[in-house]
Amino acid sequence: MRILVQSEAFDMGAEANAFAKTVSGAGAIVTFTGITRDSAKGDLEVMEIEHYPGMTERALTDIAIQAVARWSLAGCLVIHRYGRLRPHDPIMMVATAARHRADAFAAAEYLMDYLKSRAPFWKKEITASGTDWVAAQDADEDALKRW
Amino acid sequence: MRILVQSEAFDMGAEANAFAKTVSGAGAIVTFTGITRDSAKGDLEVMEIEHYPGMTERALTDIAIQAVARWSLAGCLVIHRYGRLRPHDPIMMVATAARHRADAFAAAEYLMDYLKSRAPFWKKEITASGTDWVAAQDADEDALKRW
Amino acid sequence: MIELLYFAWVRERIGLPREKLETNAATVAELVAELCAREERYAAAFADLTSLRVALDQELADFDAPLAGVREVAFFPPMTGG
Amino acid sequence: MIELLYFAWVRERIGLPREKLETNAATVAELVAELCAREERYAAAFADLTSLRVALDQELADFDAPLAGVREVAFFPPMTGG
Repeated sequence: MRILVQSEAFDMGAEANAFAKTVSGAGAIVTFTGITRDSAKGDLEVMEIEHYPGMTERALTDIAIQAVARWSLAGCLVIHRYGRLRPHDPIMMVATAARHRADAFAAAEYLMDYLKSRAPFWKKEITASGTDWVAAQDADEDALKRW
Repeated sequence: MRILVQSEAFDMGAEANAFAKTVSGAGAIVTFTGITRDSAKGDLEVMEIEHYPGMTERALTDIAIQAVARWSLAGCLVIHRYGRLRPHDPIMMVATAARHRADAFAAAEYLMDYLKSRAPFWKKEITASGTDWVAAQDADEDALKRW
Repeated sequence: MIELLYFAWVRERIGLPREKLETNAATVAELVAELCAREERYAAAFADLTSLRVALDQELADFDAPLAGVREVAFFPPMTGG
Repeated sequence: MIELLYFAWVRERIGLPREKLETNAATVAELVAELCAREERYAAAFADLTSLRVALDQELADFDAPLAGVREVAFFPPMTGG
């Protein structure tokens, strides 16, 4: 289990390959990468991600522990950036490894659903016309009910 | 949409990064990579993958077209190897990109479920004690019913 | 004249990967019966049709599908990709 | 003495990221009431508790949770990670 909270950029492919090297006996590796999307108007200058140092690491670790307890995982990785991101910058990724694909997929979706609504990150869109805190989606909160 | 059927090894991370460069407007990228597992006894020498040239490409393309029609995808990649693989070699990968994570996850799982049971590949395990065709799993056929 | 293709253990039991055949069989099932009558190795390969799949011109089909116009018939076990 | 932390628009409305406070509040709700009585900017930040979340010593909690033994209280909007 590896949890990284960092302002630095990361290389999705390099992280995926490094993760694959650490998991033995796995037949299935799933990765999810979240990318900074432009605003609807196409004028996003910066996506600023604020977080709660200390609690962030604890929350992500707790979520990963739950995933490992619930599915048979050979490994689990979470990377989440904070700070100022540009459109198309990777924001975060999770990776899971398991013997079979169902466990790897389910654990990756679980990690994402909980990370969305239970890890202390907040996004602010900075565009030419002003700044806006991204509102939480009801759909994201609802997604937790399936677990 | 990119479909590759090849005997050559591929680099999961490099393919994931190359795929990410081709998808614009995507907020979510999901990859699945299938890895050659060792036999239960730990004596797998070679996993031989036979396929049906021509039909393989058609079947994978049809499955990808279905996925693109069903979910809002910014991109879709399928790579599947054939020939002689060693334990821990990547066998195949799929990658999907979408605005939102639910579409990217669902499409990746759909691609995997159909690819497992509808693309003409057959696996043979070659161990010190002999050779064995890998049997199809009822669970894999059942997995199609959810779509 | 149609082309027959065999994969995986079907290929191994029949002993060859492909062959050409002149046939009057109207359906896949009739073609299978014709092959089984020909030689024991075909009968062995087609002993249990529930464990076999068939593709006509590279599309999965049923055993009662008609062969009219078909150029390529492939027999194989359930697929195990991924 | 407890430490109060504010994040995102809660931080912006209150105008500072953290402060220390001597309080006799028994619950989070009592603490919020005490802050709101203090200055208008707190009342503005805490106007709608349904749009706020609270963490006690870095664990999510409810607004009726007791403060006994708690050293760090954080207020913030619903999280938007991922």
